[in-house]
Amino acid sequence: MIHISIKEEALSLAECQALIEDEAVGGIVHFVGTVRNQTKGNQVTKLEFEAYEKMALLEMEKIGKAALQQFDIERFVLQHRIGTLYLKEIAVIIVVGAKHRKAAFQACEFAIDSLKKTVPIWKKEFFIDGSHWVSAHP
Amino acid sequence: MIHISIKEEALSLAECQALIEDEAVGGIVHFVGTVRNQTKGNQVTKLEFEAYEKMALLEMEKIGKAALQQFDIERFVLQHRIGTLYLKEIAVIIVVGAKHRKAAFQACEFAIDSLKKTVPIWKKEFFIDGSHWVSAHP
Amino acid sequence: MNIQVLAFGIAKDILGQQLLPLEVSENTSVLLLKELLVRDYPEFAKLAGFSIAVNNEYRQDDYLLSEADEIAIIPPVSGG
Amino acid sequence: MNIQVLAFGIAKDILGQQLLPLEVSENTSVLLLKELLVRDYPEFAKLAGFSIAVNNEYRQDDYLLSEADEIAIIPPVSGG
Repeated sequence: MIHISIKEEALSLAECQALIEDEAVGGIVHFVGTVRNQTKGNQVTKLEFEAYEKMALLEMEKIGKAALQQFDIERFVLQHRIGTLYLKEIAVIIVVGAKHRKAAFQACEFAIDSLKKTVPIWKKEFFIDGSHWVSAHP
Repeated sequence: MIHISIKEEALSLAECQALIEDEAVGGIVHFVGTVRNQTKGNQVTKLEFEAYEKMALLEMEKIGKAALQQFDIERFVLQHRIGTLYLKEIAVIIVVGAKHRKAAFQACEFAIDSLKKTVPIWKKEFFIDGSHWVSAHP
Repeated sequence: MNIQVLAFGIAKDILGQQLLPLEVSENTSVLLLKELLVRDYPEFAKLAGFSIAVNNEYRQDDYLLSEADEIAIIPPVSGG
Repeated sequence: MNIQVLAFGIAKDILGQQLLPLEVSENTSVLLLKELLVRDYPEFAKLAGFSIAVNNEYRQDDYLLSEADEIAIIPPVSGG
């Protein structure tokens, strides 16, 4: 089971957990990415996420399919937020349910690593004295 | 920050997530262990968890301290349920918050692996036609 | 032929718009489109890199564009 | 000296009780306690193993018991 979404409103851990519930699942691993107050020593005030939404959903779906193919997992949930986010807010939730925990850990880490490489979503960091698009420049 | 507990009532993912919230945290990894319907092909109906509570709390605390020492993490939450649990119910939640995700994944997996080796908690599995203490015999 | 190029993130800032209309020759490749973009907007050369997606898929340099394609500039992604 | 041995999980089932009173000689080691348990309750020999905790800490075989200690049999754990 793969569930993918991109949302403008706050992401819910409880909603993701409910999507993963399954009698065949014994180990569930969540990755929750939140807005941190610092990047390389600069004070972050907020973030803005922009997505090429149609393509981002397709790339997220590909990650879910690859995870189900490569690891012995039952369920895969991936939700990404877009818009303006303040400190401590959740930008991304990935939840993987498996019979056994090892596969769930591996698939969840694979998914967040992949997302950061392939999914067309862009993060702009705002500091007290400016802003920049993350990773845009070498 | 280390938070440890053993509870007879249902564990709450939201409560654990709230304990981990921290402006310095960018990556959070949850491990959620749930009651699965099968073990080695046998249909499980329920589980009973028993703890040597004082010692279990001390051993859980040791795991938290070791995780904070060995990995670059900020916060560590470990809750274990005892008593009778039915299918899909949560037996254990481990949540680790870190600046960066890699340390959070490593510390969370270390913690559940350690718990299964050292913490004096015992699981009895009930099947339609009997029961047994898990791992007791070779 | 006339194409429209979608831009996101820093690419949108460089172009000053979300949708860039371009007149290119038939069978323009992804590589040629990238070269045209760098020529007209030198800021693209300063990026850590950028890709071109056609109809919601990343495409290699030798992929040939058609007028009906949905074409997008994908600067380095930074989701998560 | 008189000691009381706490039992959990399958150890409680083997002893038929949660708290086993035992009379042992002064300076009985953890190893000797294990041997006494196996002698009196042969089911212990069939386990994948078992440890002894004293005052809430796992103890090695050479650890010597005192009357005031809280002593517990720890059969193979299976939390999580």
